[in-house]
Amino acid sequence: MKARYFAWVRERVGKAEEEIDPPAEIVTVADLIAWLGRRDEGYAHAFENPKIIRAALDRAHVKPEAAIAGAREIAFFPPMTGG
Amino acid sequence: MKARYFAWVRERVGKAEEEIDPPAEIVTVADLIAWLGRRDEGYAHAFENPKIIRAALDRAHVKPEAAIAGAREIAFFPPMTGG
Amino acid sequence: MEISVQREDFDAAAEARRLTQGRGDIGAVVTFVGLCRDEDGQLSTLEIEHYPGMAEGEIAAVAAEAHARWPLKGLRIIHRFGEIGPGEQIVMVATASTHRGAAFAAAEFLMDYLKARAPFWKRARRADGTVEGWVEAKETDEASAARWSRA
Amino acid sequence: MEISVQREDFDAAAEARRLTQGRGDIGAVVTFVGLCRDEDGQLSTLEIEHYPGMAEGEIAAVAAEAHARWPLKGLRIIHRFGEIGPGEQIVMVATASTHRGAAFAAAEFLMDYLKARAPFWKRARRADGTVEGWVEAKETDEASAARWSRA
Repeated sequence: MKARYFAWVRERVGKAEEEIDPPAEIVTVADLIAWLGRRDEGYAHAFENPKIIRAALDRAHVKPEAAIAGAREIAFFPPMTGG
Repeated sequence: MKARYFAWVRERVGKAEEEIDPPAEIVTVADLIAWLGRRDEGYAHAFENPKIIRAALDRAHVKPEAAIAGAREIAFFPPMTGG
Repeated sequence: MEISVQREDFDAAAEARRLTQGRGDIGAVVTFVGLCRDEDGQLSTLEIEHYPGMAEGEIAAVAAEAHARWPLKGLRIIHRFGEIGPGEQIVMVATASTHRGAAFAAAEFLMDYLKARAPFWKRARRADGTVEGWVEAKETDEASAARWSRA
Repeated sequence: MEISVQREDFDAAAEARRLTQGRGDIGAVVTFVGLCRDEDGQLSTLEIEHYPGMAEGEIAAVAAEAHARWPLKGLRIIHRFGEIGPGEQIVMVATASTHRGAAFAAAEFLMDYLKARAPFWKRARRADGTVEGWVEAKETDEASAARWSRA
Protein backbone atom coordinates (compact mmCIF):
# COMPACT_ATOMS: atom_id res chain seq x y z
CA MET A 1 0.00 0.00 0.00
CA LYS A 2 0.99 3.60 -0.48
CA ALA A 3 1.78 5.63 2.64
CA ARG A 4 1.56 9.43 2.48
CA TYR A 5 2.84 11.91 5.04
CA PHE A 6 1.88 15.55 5.49
CA ALA A 7 3.13 18.63 7.34
CA TRP A 8 5.55 17.82 10.17
CA VAL A 9 4.97 14.08 9.83
CA ARG A 10 6.32 14.39 6.28
CA GLU A 11 9.27 16.50 7.44
CA ARG A 12 10.24 14.11 10.23
CA VAL A 13 9.87 10.98 8.10
CA GLY A 14 11.86 12.73 5.39
CA LYS A 15 9.59 11.89 2.47
CA ALA A 16 6.11 12.69 1.19
CA GLU A 17 5.14 9.15 0.22
CA GLU A 18 6.40 5.61 -0.18
CA GLU A 19 5.24 2.07 -0.80
CA ILE A 20 5.00 0.03 2.40
CA ASP A 21 4.38 -3.66 2.91
CA PRO A 22 3.56 -4.29 6.56
CA PRO A 23 3.61 -7.89 7.84
CA ALA A 24 0.35 -9.78 8.38
CA GLU A 25 0.25 -9.12 12.14
CA ILE A 26 -0.18 -5.38 11.49
CA VAL A 27 -3.97 -5.21 11.51
CA THR A 28 -5.03 -1.71 12.58
CA VAL A 29 -3.96 1.86 11.94
CA ALA A 30 -2.51 1.94 15.46
CA ASP A 31 -0.47 -1.20 14.71
CA LEU A 32 0.88 0.44 11.57
CA ILE A 33 1.85 3.61 13.45
CA ALA A 34 3.78 1.53 15.98
CA TRP A 35 5.44 -0.49 13.21
CA LEU A 36 6.47 2.63 11.27
CA GLY A 37 7.76 4.23 14.46
CA ARG A 38 10.34 1.44 14.82
CA ARG A 39 11.88 2.06 11.38
CA ASP A 40 14.46 4.73 12.18
CA GLU A 41 15.00 7.93 14.13
CA GLY A 42 12.98 10.09 11.74
CA TYR A 43 9.97 7.77 11.86
CA ALA A 44 10.38 7.45 15.63
CA HIS A 45 10.24 11.24 15.93
CA ALA A 46 7.24 11.53 13.58
CA PHE A 47 5.22 8.90 15.46
CA GLU A 48 6.52 9.47 19.00
CA ASN A 49 3.11 10.68 20.15
CA PRO A 50 0.53 8.48 18.39
CA LYS A 51 -2.35 10.30 20.13
CA ILE A 52 -1.90 13.40 18.02
CA ILE A 53 -1.39 11.57 14.73
CA ARG A 54 -4.42 11.64 12.42
CA ALA A 55 -4.88 9.01 9.73
CA ALA A 56 -6.90 8.61 6.55
CA LEU A 57 -7.55 5.38 4.67
CA ASP A 58 -8.21 5.93 0.98
CA ARG A 59 -8.79 9.62 1.75
CA ALA A 60 -11.35 9.19 4.53
CA HIS A 61 -10.64 9.96 8.18
CA VAL A 62 -10.29 6.83 10.33
CA LYS A 63 -9.69 6.06 13.98
CA PRO A 64 -6.63 4.17 15.29
CA GLU A 65 -8.76 1.02 15.70
CA ALA A 66 -9.66 0.92 11.99
CA ALA A 67 -8.44 -2.15 10.08
CA ILE A 68 -6.06 -1.36 7.25
CA ALA A 69 -6.81 -4.48 5.21
CA GLY A 70 -7.76 -3.69 1.62
CA ALA A 71 -6.76 -0.03 1.70
CA ARG A 72 -4.69 1.21 -1.20
CA GLU A 73 -3.52 4.43 0.41
CA ILE A 74 -2.96 5.42 4.02
CA ALA A 75 -2.03 8.94 5.08
CA PHE A 76 -0.63 10.27 8.36
CA PHE A 77 -0.73 13.90 9.42
CA PRO A 78 -1.04 16.25 12.40
CA PRO A 79 -4.40 17.72 13.44
CA MET A 80 -5.67 19.95 10.61
CA THR A 81 -5.25 23.70 10.73
CA GLY A 82 -7.12 24.82 7.63
CA GLY A 83 -9.95 27.28 7.34
CA MET B 1 -46.19 67.91 21.57
CA LYS B 2 -45.77 66.54 18.09
CA ALA B 3 -47.38 63.19 17.32
CA ARG B 4 -46.07 61.13 14.40
CA TYR B 5 -47.68 58.10 12.81
CA PHE B 6 -46.07 55.43 10.64
CA ALA B 7 -47.17 52.61 8.33
CA TRP B 8 -50.80 51.53 8.82
CA VAL B 9 -51.19 53.72 11.90
CA ARG B 10 -50.45 56.71 9.62
CA GLU B 11 -52.86 55.45 6.97
CA ARG B 12 -55.72 54.88 9.40
CA VAL B 13 -55.23 58.18 11.21
CA GLY B 14 -55.03 59.88 7.82
CA LYS B 15 -51.95 61.98 8.49
CA ALA B 16 -48.23 61.57 9.10
CA GLU B 17 -47.95 64.05 11.97
CA GLU B 18 -49.79 66.69 13.95
CA GLU B 19 -49.51 68.82 17.06
CA ILE B 20 -51.48 67.41 19.98
CA ASP B 21 -52.28 68.90 23.37
CA PRO B 22 -53.57 66.17 25.66
CA PRO B 23 -55.26 67.22 28.93
CA ALA B 24 -53.36 66.93 32.22
CA GLU B 25 -54.99 63.64 33.20
CA ILE B 26 -53.26 61.91 30.24
CA VAL B 27 -50.11 60.73 32.00
CA THR B 28 -48.79 57.66 30.21
CA VAL B 29 -48.34 56.44 26.65
CA ALA B 30 -51.26 54.07 27.22
CA ASP B 31 -53.46 56.99 28.36
CA LEU B 32 -52.54 58.88 25.21
CA ILE B 33 -53.35 55.91 22.99
CA ALA B 34 -56.80 55.64 24.62
CA TRP B 35 -57.35 59.39 24.30
CA LEU B 36 -56.35 59.45 20.62
CA GLY B 37 -58.54 56.42 19.97
CA ARG B 38 -61.61 58.43 20.96
CA ARG B 39 -61.00 61.20 18.42
CA ASP B 40 -62.77 59.80 15.35
CA GLU B 41 -63.28 56.65 13.34
CA GLY B 42 -59.84 56.74 11.75
CA TYR B 43 -58.08 57.08 15.10
CA ALA B 44 -60.36 54.45 16.59
CA HIS B 45 -59.36 52.06 13.80
CA ALA B 46 -55.65 52.88 14.19
CA PHE B 47 -55.66 52.32 17.94
CA GLU B 48 -58.33 49.59 18.19
CA ASN B 49 -55.76 47.06 19.41
CA PRO B 50 -53.39 48.95 21.73
CA LYS B 51 -51.38 45.77 22.39
CA ILE B 52 -49.82 45.82 18.96
CA ILE B 53 -49.11 49.55 18.88
CA ARG B 54 -45.47 50.46 19.46
CA ALA B 55 -44.49 53.91 20.71
CA ALA B 56 -41.36 56.04 20.81
CA LEU B 57 -40.79 59.15 22.94
CA ASP B 58 -38.28 61.52 21.41
CA ARG B 59 -37.14 58.68 19.13
CA ALA B 60 -36.54 56.05 21.79
CA HIS B 61 -38.72 52.97 22.22
CA VAL B 62 -40.97 53.15 25.29
CA LYS B 63 -43.49 50.90 27.02
CA PRO B 64 -47.17 51.79 27.45
CA GLU B 65 -46.52 52.63 31.14
CA ALA B 66 -43.97 55.33 30.23
CA ALA B 67 -44.88 58.88 31.31
CA ILE B 68 -45.21 61.32 28.42
CA ALA B 69 -44.42 64.45 30.46
CA GLY B 70 -41.63 66.52 28.95
CA ALA B 71 -41.49 64.70 25.63
CA ARG B 72 -41.42 66.85 22.49
CA GLU B 73 -42.25 64.09 20.03
CA ILE B 74 -44.23 60.89 20.36
CA ALA B 75 -44.52 58.35 17.56
CA PHE B 76 -46.94 55.45 17.08
CA PHE B 77 -46.37 52.57 14.71
CA PRO B 78 -46.93 48.84 14.17
CA PRO B 79 -44.28 46.26 15.10
CA MET B 80 -41.22 46.86 12.93
CA THR B 81 -40.57 44.78 9.83
CA GLY B 82 -37.17 46.03 8.71
CA GLY B 83 -34.02 44.09 8.11
CA MET C 1 -18.74 55.89 8.59
CA GLU C 2 -20.33 52.85 10.15
CA ILE C 3 -24.02 53.32 9.47
CA SER C 4 -26.09 54.49 6.51
CA VAL C 5 -29.83 54.72 6.05
CA GLN C 6 -30.36 55.51 2.39
CA ARG C 7 -32.62 55.23 -0.62
CA GLU C 8 -29.81 54.20 -3.02
CA ASP C 9 -28.53 50.71 -3.64
CA PHE C 10 -25.06 49.81 -2.31
CA ASP C 11 -22.02 47.76 -3.28
CA ALA C 12 -21.83 45.21 -0.49
CA ALA C 13 -18.53 43.82 -1.74
CA ALA C 14 -16.80 47.21 -1.86
CA GLU C 15 -18.10 47.98 1.62
CA ALA C 16 -16.78 44.70 3.03
CA ARG C 17 -13.43 45.22 1.28
CA ARG C 18 -13.13 48.69 2.81
CA LEU C 19 -13.21 47.10 6.29
CA THR C 20 -10.01 45.16 5.67
CA GLN C 21 -8.14 47.50 3.33
CA GLY C 22 -4.57 48.15 4.39
CA ARG C 23 -4.94 46.13 7.57
CA GLY C 24 -3.17 42.99 8.68
CA ASP C 25 -4.96 42.42 11.97
CA ILE C 26 -8.25 41.08 10.62
CA GLY C 27 -8.69 37.33 10.32
CA ALA C 28 -12.40 37.08 9.60
CA VAL C 29 -15.04 39.09 7.78
CA VAL C 30 -18.70 38.09 7.77
CA THR C 31 -21.06 39.85 5.36
CA PHE C 32 -24.81 39.48 5.44
CA VAL C 33 -26.98 40.79 2.61
CA GLY C 34 -30.77 40.75 2.83
CA LEU C 35 -32.55 40.68 -0.52
CA CYS C 36 -36.06 41.37 -1.75
CA ARG C 37 -37.72 38.08 -2.75
CA ASP C 38 -40.11 38.06 -5.70
CA GLU C 39 -42.66 35.80 -3.96
CA ASP C 40 -42.94 33.50 -6.97
CA GLY C 41 -43.33 36.42 -9.36
CA GLN C 42 -46.20 37.98 -7.35
CA LEU C 43 -44.18 40.91 -6.07
CA SER C 44 -43.72 44.07 -8.10
CA THR C 45 -41.99 46.27 -5.52
CA LEU C 46 -41.46 46.47 -1.82
CA GLU C 47 -42.05 49.86 -0.22
CA ILE C 48 -40.01 50.47 2.88
CA GLU C 49 -41.11 53.28 5.18
CA HIS C 50 -38.85 54.43 7.99
CA TYR C 51 -38.72 56.91 10.83
CA PRO C 52 -35.90 59.29 9.87
CA GLY C 53 -33.64 60.15 12.77
CA MET C 54 -34.87 57.34 14.97
CA ALA C 55 -33.79 54.69 12.43
CA GLU C 56 -30.19 55.94 12.43
CA GLY C 57 -30.23 56.30 16.22
CA GLU C 58 -31.49 52.78 16.86
CA ILE C 59 -29.03 51.24 14.42
CA ALA C 60 -26.21 53.20 16.08
CA ALA C 61 -27.31 51.88 19.48
CA VAL C 62 -27.33 48.32 18.15
CA ALA C 63 -23.87 48.82 16.64
CA ALA C 64 -22.54 50.20 19.93
CA GLU C 65 -23.92 47.16 21.72
CA ALA C 66 -22.16 44.84 19.23
CA HIS C 67 -18.87 46.66 19.80
CA ALA C 68 -19.33 46.27 23.56
CA ARG C 69 -20.04 42.54 23.30
CA TRP C 70 -17.43 41.41 20.77
CA PRO C 71 -13.86 42.50 19.93
CA LEU C 72 -14.69 43.91 16.49
CA LYS C 73 -12.09 45.51 14.23
CA GLY C 74 -14.72 47.00 11.97
CA LEU C 75 -18.43 47.12 11.27
CA ARG C 76 -20.67 48.43 8.49
CA ILE C 77 -24.45 48.61 8.35
CA ILE C 78 -26.57 49.89 5.47
CA HIS C 79 -30.38 49.83 5.45
CA ARG C 80 -32.37 51.09 2.49
CA PHE C 81 -35.80 52.68 2.39
CA GLY C 82 -38.16 53.59 -0.46
CA GLU C 83 -39.08 51.39 -3.43
CA ILE C 84 -37.15 48.17 -3.84
CA GLY C 85 -37.57 45.69 -6.67
CA PRO C 86 -37.39 41.88 -6.57
CA GLY C 87 -33.82 40.62 -6.30
CA GLU C 88 -32.57 43.99 -5.04
CA GLN C 89 -30.58 44.43 -1.86
CA ILE C 90 -32.40 45.77 1.22
CA VAL C 91 -29.88 45.61 4.03
CA MET C 92 -26.28 44.69 4.69
CA VAL C 93 -24.22 44.06 7.78
CA ALA C 94 -20.49 43.37 7.69
CA THR C 95 -18.32 42.59 10.70
CA ALA C 96 -14.55 42.19 10.94
CA SER C 97 -12.63 40.59 13.77
CA THR C 98 -9.47 38.69 14.56
CA HIS C 99 -11.33 35.39 14.78
CA ARG C 100 -14.42 34.06 13.08
CA GLY C 101 -16.53 33.41 16.18
CA ALA C 102 -16.87 37.09 17.04
CA ALA C 103 -17.52 38.11 13.43
CA PHE C 104 -20.29 35.52 13.00
CA ALA C 105 -21.95 36.21 16.35
CA ALA C 106 -21.87 39.98 15.93
CA ALA C 107 -23.32 39.84 12.40
CA GLU C 108 -26.18 37.62 13.48
CA PHE C 109 -26.82 39.72 16.58
CA LEU C 110 -26.90 42.90 14.48
CA MET C 111 -29.46 41.44 12.08
CA ASP C 112 -31.66 40.12 14.87
CA TYR C 113 -31.57 43.45 16.69
CA LEU C 114 -32.13 45.50 13.54
CA LYS C 115 -35.26 43.45 12.88
CA ALA C 116 -36.51 43.95 16.41
CA ARG C 117 -35.55 47.58 17.05
CA ALA C 118 -35.00 49.60 13.89
CA PRO C 119 -38.14 51.51 12.83
CA PHE C 120 -38.74 50.28 9.28
CA TRP C 121 -41.96 48.93 7.82
CA LYS C 122 -42.44 47.00 4.62
CA ARG C 123 -45.41 46.97 2.26
CA ALA C 124 -45.68 44.84 -0.87
CA ARG C 125 -47.04 46.02 -4.20
CA ARG C 126 -48.16 43.09 -6.32
CA ALA C 127 -47.31 42.49 -9.95
CA ASP C 128 -51.02 42.88 -10.80
CA GLY C 129 -50.96 46.46 -9.46
CA THR C 130 -52.80 45.90 -6.19
CA VAL C 131 -51.23 46.98 -2.93
CA GLU C 132 -50.91 44.27 -0.37
CA GLY C 133 -51.22 44.95 3.29
CA TRP C 134 -48.23 45.80 5.42
CA VAL C 135 -45.88 42.94 6.09
CA GLU C 136 -46.63 41.56 9.54
CA ALA C 137 -43.92 41.18 12.13
CA LYS C 138 -43.01 37.58 12.80
CA GLU C 139 -42.94 36.13 16.27
CA THR C 140 -39.78 34.28 15.31
CA ASP C 141 -38.06 37.66 14.90
CA GLU C 142 -38.92 38.61 18.47
CA ALA C 143 -37.58 35.26 19.60
CA SER C 144 -34.38 35.70 17.57
CA ALA C 145 -33.69 39.02 19.26
CA ALA C 146 -34.63 37.72 22.70
CA ARG C 147 -32.00 34.98 22.65
CA TRP C 148 -29.27 37.64 22.91
CA SER C 149 -30.63 39.12 26.16
CA ARG C 150 -28.32 38.74 29.05
CA ALA C 151 -29.73 37.14 32.14
CA MET D 1 -19.40 24.55 -9.27
CA GLU D 2 -19.72 24.58 -5.53
CA ILE D 3 -16.22 23.81 -4.31
CA SER D 4 -12.72 24.87 -5.32
CA VAL D 5 -9.36 24.05 -3.80
CA GLN D 6 -6.89 26.32 -5.57
CA ARG D 7 -3.62 28.18 -5.37
CA GLU D 8 -5.01 31.40 -6.89
CA ASP D 9 -6.74 34.21 -5.04
CA PHE D 10 -10.49 34.65 -5.58
CA ASP D 11 -13.09 37.41 -5.87
CA ALA D 12 -15.34 36.72 -2.91
CA ALA D 13 -17.82 39.41 -3.94
CA ALA D 14 -18.23 38.07 -7.47
CA GLU D 15 -18.67 34.55 -6.09
CA ALA D 16 -21.38 35.68 -3.69
CA ARG D 17 -23.10 37.69 -6.42
CA ARG D 18 -23.16 34.64 -8.69
CA LEU D 19 -25.26 32.80 -6.08
CA THR D 20 -28.13 35.28 -6.41
CA GLN D 21 -27.84 36.33 -10.04
CA GLY D 22 -31.12 36.13 -11.93
CA ARG D 23 -32.97 34.68 -8.95
CA GLY D 24 -35.82 36.09 -6.95
CA ASP D 25 -36.17 33.35 -4.36
CA ILE D 26 -33.17 34.23 -2.20
CA GLY D 27 -33.71 36.45 0.82
CA ALA D 28 -30.37 36.11 2.58
CA VAL D 29 -26.73 35.65 1.63
CA VAL D 30 -24.00 35.18 4.22
CA THR D 31 -20.39 35.41 3.11
CA PHE D 32 -17.44 34.50 5.30
CA VAL D 33 -13.89 35.36 4.29
CA GLY D 34 -10.90 34.15 6.29
CA LEU D 35 -7.80 36.31 5.94
CA CYS D 36 -4.11 35.90 6.68
CA ARG D 37 -3.17 38.06 9.68
CA ASP D 38 0.26 39.72 9.77
CA GLU D 39 0.84 38.90 13.46
CA ASP D 40 1.93 42.48 14.23
CA GLY D 41 4.26 42.59 11.25
CA GLN D 42 6.04 39.35 12.22
CA LEU D 43 4.58 37.26 9.43
CA SER D 44 6.08 37.19 5.96
CA THR D 45 4.00 34.42 4.38
CA LEU D 46 1.78 31.58 5.38
CA GLU D 47 2.42 28.26 3.67
CA ILE D 48 -0.63 26.08 3.36
CA GLU D 49 -0.09 22.40 2.60
CA HIS D 50 -3.03 20.20 1.67
CA TYR D 51 -3.88 16.62 0.75
CA PRO D 52 -5.03 16.83 -2.87
CA GLY D 53 -8.08 14.73 -3.56
CA MET D 54 -8.95 14.24 0.09
CA ALA D 55 -9.30 18.01 0.62
CA GLU D 56 -11.91 18.32 -2.14
CA GLY D 57 -13.65 15.15 -0.94
CA GLU D 58 -13.93 16.27 2.67
CA ILE D 59 -15.17 19.73 1.70
CA ALA D 60 -17.76 18.12 -0.60
CA ALA D 61 -18.92 15.92 2.29
CA VAL D 62 -19.24 18.94 4.56
CA ALA D 63 -21.19 20.80 1.86
CA ALA D 64 -23.53 17.84 1.40
CA GLU D 65 -24.14 17.78 5.12
CA ALA D 66 -24.99 21.50 5.09
CA HIS D 67 -27.48 20.95 2.26
CA ALA D 68 -29.07 18.14 4.24
CA ARG D 69 -29.41 20.22 7.39
CA TRP D 70 -30.60 23.57 6.00
CA PRO D 71 -32.81 24.61 3.05
CA LEU D 72 -30.01 26.26 1.05
CA LYS D 73 -30.57 27.84 -2.36
CA GLY D 74 -26.86 28.02 -3.07
CA LEU D 75 -23.45 27.45 -1.59
CA ARG D 76 -19.86 28.25 -2.56
CA ILE D 77 -16.63 27.20 -0.85
CA ILE D 78 -13.10 28.12 -1.91
CA HIS D 79 -9.99 27.12 0.04
CA ARG D 80 -6.53 28.16 -1.09
CA PHE D 81 -3.21 26.39 -0.66
CA GLY D 82 0.39 27.44 -1.29
CA GLU D 83 2.01 30.72 -0.25
CA ILE D 84 -0.28 33.40 1.14
CA GLY D 85 0.79 36.89 2.19
CA PRO D 86 -0.47 38.98 5.10
CA GLY D 87 -3.88 40.49 4.40
CA GLU D 88 -4.61 37.96 1.65
CA GLN D 89 -7.70 35.79 1.53
CA ILE D 90 -7.37 32.13 2.57
CA VAL D 91 -10.87 30.74 2.53
CA MET D 92 -14.41 31.74 1.69
CA VAL D 93 -17.81 30.27 2.34
CA ALA D 94 -21.02 31.77 0.98
CA THR D 95 -24.52 30.48 1.67
CA ALA D 96 -27.83 31.59 0.19
CA SER D 97 -31.27 30.82 1.56
CA THR D 98 -34.80 32.17 1.76
CA HIS D 99 -34.30 33.33 5.33
CA ARG D 100 -31.29 34.52 7.26
CA GLY D 101 -31.29 31.89 10.01
CA ALA D 102 -30.41 29.05 7.65
CA ALA D 103 -27.79 31.11 5.79
CA PHE D 104 -26.03 32.12 9.02
CA ALA D 105 -26.14 28.67 10.60
CA ALA D 106 -24.94 26.89 7.47
CA ALA D 107 -22.04 29.30 6.94
CA GLU D 108 -20.85 28.91 10.51
CA PHE D 109 -21.28 25.14 10.38
CA LEU D 110 -19.28 24.96 7.15
CA MET D 111 -16.38 26.93 8.63
CA ASP D 112 -16.34 24.88 11.83
CA TYR D 113 -16.39 21.63 9.89
CA LEU D 114 -13.80 22.76 7.37
CA LYS D 115 -11.48 23.56 10.27
CA ALA D 116 -12.05 20.19 11.87
CA ARG D 117 -12.15 17.90 8.81
CA ALA D 118 -10.48 19.40 5.74
CA PRO D 119 -6.83 18.27 5.42
CA PHE D 120 -4.93 21.57 5.32
CA TRP D 121 -1.93 22.55 7.43
CA LYS D 122 -0.48 26.00 7.95
CA ARG D 123 3.14 27.00 8.55
CA ALA D 124 4.32 30.56 9.14
CA ARG D 125 7.42 32.13 7.62
CA ARG D 126 8.57 35.11 9.67
CA ALA D 127 9.52 38.51 8.30
CA ASP D 128 13.10 37.89 9.52
CA GLY D 129 13.38 34.86 7.24
CA THR D 130 13.10 32.13 9.86
CA VAL D 131 10.49 29.43 9.48
CA GLU D 132 8.18 29.04 12.41
CA GLY D 133 6.82 25.71 13.41
CA TRP D 134 3.54 24.42 12.07
CA VAL D 135 0.47 26.17 13.38
CA GLU D 136 -1.03 24.04 16.13
CA ALA D 137 -4.65 23.00 16.07
CA LYS D 138 -6.74 24.75 18.68
CA GLU D 139 -8.93 22.88 21.10
CA THR D 140 -11.56 25.55 20.59
CA ASP D 141 -11.82 24.46 16.95
CA GLU D 142 -12.62 20.90 18.00
CA ALA D 143 -15.23 22.29 20.37
CA SER D 144 -16.72 24.51 17.66
CA ALA D 145 -17.17 21.52 15.38
CA ALA D 146 -18.49 19.31 18.17
CA ARG D 147 -21.40 21.63 18.96
CA TRP D 148 -23.00 20.70 15.62
CA SER D 149 -23.10 16.95 16.39
CA ARG D 150 -26.57 15.61 16.66
CA ALA D 151 -27.43 13.76 19.80
